[in-house]
Amino acid sequence: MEKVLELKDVSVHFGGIKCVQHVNLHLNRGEILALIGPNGAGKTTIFNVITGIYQPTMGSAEVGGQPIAGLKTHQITALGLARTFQNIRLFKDLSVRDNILIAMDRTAPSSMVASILRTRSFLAREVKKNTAVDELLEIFSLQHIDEETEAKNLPYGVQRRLEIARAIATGARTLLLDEPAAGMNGNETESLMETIRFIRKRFDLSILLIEHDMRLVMGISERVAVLEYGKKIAEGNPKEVQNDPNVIRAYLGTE
Amino acid sequence: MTEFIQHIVNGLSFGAIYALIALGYTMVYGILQFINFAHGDIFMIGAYIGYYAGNALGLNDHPSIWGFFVVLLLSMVTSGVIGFLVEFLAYRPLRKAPRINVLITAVGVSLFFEFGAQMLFGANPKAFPHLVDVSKSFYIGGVQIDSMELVVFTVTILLMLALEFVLYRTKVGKAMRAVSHDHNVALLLGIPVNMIISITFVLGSAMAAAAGILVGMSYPKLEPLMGVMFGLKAFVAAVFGGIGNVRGAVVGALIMGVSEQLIVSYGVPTFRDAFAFALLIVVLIFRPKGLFGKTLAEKV
Amino acid sequence: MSVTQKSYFTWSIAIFLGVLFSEVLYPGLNGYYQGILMVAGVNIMLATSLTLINGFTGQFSLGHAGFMAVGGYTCASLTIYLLPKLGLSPLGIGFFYAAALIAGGIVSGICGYLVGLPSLRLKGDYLAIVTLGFGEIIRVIFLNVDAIGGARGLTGIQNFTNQRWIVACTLICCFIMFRILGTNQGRGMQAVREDEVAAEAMGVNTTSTKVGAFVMSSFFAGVTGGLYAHYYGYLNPSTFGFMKSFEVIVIIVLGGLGSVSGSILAAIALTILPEALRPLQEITKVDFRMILYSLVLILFMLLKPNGLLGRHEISYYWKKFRRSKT
Amino acid sequence: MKKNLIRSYVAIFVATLSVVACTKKEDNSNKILLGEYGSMTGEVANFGQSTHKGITLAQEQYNAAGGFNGKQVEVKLYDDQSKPEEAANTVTKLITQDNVVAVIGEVASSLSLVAADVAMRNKTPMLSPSSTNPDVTKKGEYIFRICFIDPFQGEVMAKFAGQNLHAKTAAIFRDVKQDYSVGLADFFKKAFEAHGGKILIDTAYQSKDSDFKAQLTEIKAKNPDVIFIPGYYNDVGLIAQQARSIGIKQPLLGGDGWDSQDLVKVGGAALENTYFSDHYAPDTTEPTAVKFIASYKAKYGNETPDAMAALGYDAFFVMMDAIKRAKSVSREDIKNALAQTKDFQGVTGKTTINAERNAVKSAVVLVVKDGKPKYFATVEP
Repeated sequence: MEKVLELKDVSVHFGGIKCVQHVNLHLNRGEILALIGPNGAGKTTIFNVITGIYQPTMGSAEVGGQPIAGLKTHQITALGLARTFQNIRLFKDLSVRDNILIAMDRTAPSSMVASILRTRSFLAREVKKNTAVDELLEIFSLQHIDEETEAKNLPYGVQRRLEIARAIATGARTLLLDEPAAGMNGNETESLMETIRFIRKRFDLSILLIEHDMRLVMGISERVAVLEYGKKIAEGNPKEVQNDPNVIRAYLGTE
Repeated sequence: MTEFIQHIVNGLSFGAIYALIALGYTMVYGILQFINFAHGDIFMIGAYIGYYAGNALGLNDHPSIWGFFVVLLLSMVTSGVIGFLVEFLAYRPLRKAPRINVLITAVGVSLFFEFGAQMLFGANPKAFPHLVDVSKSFYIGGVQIDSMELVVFTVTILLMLALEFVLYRTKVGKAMRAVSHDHNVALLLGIPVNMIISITFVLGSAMAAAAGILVGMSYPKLEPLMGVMFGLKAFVAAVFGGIGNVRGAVVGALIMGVSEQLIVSYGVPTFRDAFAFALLIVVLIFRPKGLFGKTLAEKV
Repeated sequence: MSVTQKSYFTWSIAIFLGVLFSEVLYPGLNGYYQGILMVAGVNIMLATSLTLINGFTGQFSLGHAGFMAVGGYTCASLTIYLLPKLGLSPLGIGFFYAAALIAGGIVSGICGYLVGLPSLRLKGDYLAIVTLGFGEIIRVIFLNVDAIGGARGLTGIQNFTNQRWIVACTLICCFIMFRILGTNQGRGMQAVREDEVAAEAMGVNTTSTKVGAFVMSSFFAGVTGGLYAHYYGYLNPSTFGFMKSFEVIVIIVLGGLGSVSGSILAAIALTILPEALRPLQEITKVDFRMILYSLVLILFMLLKPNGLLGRHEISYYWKKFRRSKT
Repeated sequence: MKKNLIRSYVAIFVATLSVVACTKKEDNSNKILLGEYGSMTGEVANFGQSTHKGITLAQEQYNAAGGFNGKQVEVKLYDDQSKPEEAANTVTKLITQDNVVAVIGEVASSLSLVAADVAMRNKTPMLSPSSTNPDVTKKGEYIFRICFIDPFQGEVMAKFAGQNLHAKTAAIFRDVKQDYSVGLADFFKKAFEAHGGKILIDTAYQSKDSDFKAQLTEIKAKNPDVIFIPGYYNDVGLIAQQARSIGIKQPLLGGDGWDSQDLVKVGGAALENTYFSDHYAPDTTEPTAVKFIASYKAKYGNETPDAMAALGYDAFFVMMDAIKRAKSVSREDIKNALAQTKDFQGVTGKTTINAERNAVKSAVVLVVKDGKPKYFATVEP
């Protein structure tokens, strides 16, 4: 099976602190893989390595078969990988539409001259992008929000959805979702799961997600990997992982 | 060779003054992560307070060492209060605001002081009174050391030791270091963060005022814009030494003072100011953490 | 009307007003008002171009006057040293002057590139200091180069800049600034301002966006410098100190960081205001304008940090106004 | 909220427009209106303020004596903040808005140069009291001055150094930030070398520096006979002090930029054995000057007038003298009359305007003694 993402023996150290140690992980095309583990296990650090924000101390990462060492974050995004953030990093003062458009600009940029002269091709691209935005808004049921609303004024759950929509807008085929259901109630989580399943089909996505909400993890992921103290302690399908003694120990303590 | 050592000595005494100002920058940056642009102007105000106090005490005609200490203390206390007020009125309301807003405010405060001083004290330079008799010079192997330079060294070292003591041997100092590490954690530990920040401003401003008095005595010409260049260069020194690092600021300032002196005597004298900024740019590009600073990665 | 037609319509009105102004209104005014209007044009260009860095991209430059100086000196050197050797016709001189203005802009843009580079590693305060330092270095260099007058200043610059040049350049500058909004370039800048990490993760090349903003902004500052030089006929390094940069910053903060129309309005207001305050100054005998400016700056930051228009264009408020009525 | 915003904008605009509209061209038929632009604030504010005091005193005396054909003379003053563009703006306003017949101003040559362009364009006579840069009057036929020029001043000090102080060698310590200083330094250098002297070192500082020891150490090592420091008084005080403290005992020389009350305040005893060229000596015995000094002291709280005040005073009277001789009170006729000014006896000596529209007059050299500048010698052109 084609691997869209692979970590090979990755370690990340900050000074003396070993956040991630010798982690091997891969994501298959079209798959949903959940990364779970207690707080501070190094999950988000792994996301940061994959998106080029941190350089791994050891080991390497590949996106779509291409090593990403030395690449800047935006270059990795250009390889077709986008993410959301644990603590939501929308463009707070910009409108819902602009938030998505910024991500979408990558797919159809215009030159400075074309932009300023508003050439035919520029306008065509803008129309195309805006139509695509309309579709995304509908998928994430954001279409009823006033387009001038600034992102910071949206309800929390809506912000989370908008962030996923924005990530997809980059044209990514691989999505990293950092706690997409955090702070959502049961109904919202339910509909989020629905949406994730839908977008996977619609956009042919492979998804790696970090989540604490076990209902969501067990509900939509095909595989689960468990981290503890920077080490991968288990990997397998949700059922296997649930019954893994190491995982039970990690979550419930040694007793 | 003698000439070279002479330049070094002169440079060190200049650097010592930079150091006193640089401390304020570095302490405030350490605790609030922002550049207090108005710091150089506090230095200027400190000098002016010294001018008025010295004249009021009639020290110009009867210089005395005690008078000097009285003026020094008075200026340090008053400037400390002004520093406190600036923080309280202009910066504290912006604690949660974007940094660019705080920065613009700081620039505004700085200009307010500069032009307010022109209005209040007049734009014409004023002659600083003689606080102590410093006309004697000493010679060590052909190198001349003025007694004023000795005063500068002594006062600087004493104040530096006092600051070290406060920072590392007292509860307040411990609290300051805790706050500079993480505001929220410090708050959770029951440290009155706002008060600690105020104390930092007061201490920094007092140091700057002391520098103002020393400059007034060494170069007895006061003008409302004198704080600009001194302030900027002290800031460069603080960055050079690693901003947020107290000892680094001192070392950076001394190096800065000496290298300026050498640029003037062996290079192009008029590139003195440009040199400071060139140094800053080079440091920031190649070693942004400065000589002794540490970089912190942004939390994502 | 479609969006583009509407835009053409707006701009044709702007051009019409520009022509009306420079050909009918301006010649009828006395020299004093003419002078104020010329300065207003210069300030509009400075403010809108700085908006690109400080407003759209959220960086903080304190060195705008430095870029202006680079452009001004470059342009003036060309017209002083090169132009007489060419023996051009009046029309040729006009073209040469236009080319010299652009050349000044380009040299200034190169400086902008050099200053923009460190900005990749520097945030907020540091960048502010570096740009300030750049301005100072530029000033010291000009002070020490005798060929361009040094401290004595550069004299003998011909007064090429008339109202037509100012109107044309101001219109072009504003046109471009407005047109950057709502394009991938403009949105990229805004994204950098809002959240650099997220922008980068969404595929925005924050490096080139920031440097691009610097280059473009300094290009226009450079052109403005050229116009300025050929309006006053004299350049002096001390003109381009920190205070000049600061005046521009006051304008854009007041108008609203990130609002082109706000910058334009504030530039006009802050050109006229000091003139209107002149009689007051005669009474008090002190120049309290700078005190007023700095106080205004502080108060705005404390009470209305986004300036008068915030980050929106005036059309945004117009639309809201219309909507609230219906 | 937003409505208020728009309203406030409209209000600002209406207000500014009405202010602009209200200030229409002045009607000056029942008075003589002169314009003055000067640095009331900014870097060279001290000079501008002194000049203005001199002009004000002259104007009061003139009006008290009956004015011009029964008409009062008014002087409209604008502050140019020591900025070139402000100088241009204010002079434009004086000429086109206030409709003055002639303009008096600037001390700083860099400001006069810009304003001269404006005056030329508007064909309005401009009389500079104390701009010594030769380029100023080269701007054209409407630009005059009543002080000597830098080449002469440089010559005076070079001659003085050679003849009176028997100097064979000299050092120059110039302020690169001030056009005045750079210009004067160059003229001194030329003149001193022309008289067979040798410049051993020519080094520089920037105004507002506070530490000059490094440069002075260099100068001291060269051991020149005299040191020429053509800077402004506010730096010279510090320079003199530091020079003396590192053991430089040679005479220090300077130009009219030294002339200020504040020079001695900062410099103190370090200024003994220093000489500078100036436009007049405060301890002069010439009757016009004595009268001027007395009335100046009476008006301004016992303050001794400096040369800028004296020149401002003279500039006003030279201007009125020309207006009196002019065929009519028009800009053109005043210009012609100014050009024919001959042997006008003022505080700063006899003024004759030559073909280059510069004043031909003598300079005095002052020596600082017992904390006061005193007359030392007169140098005729």
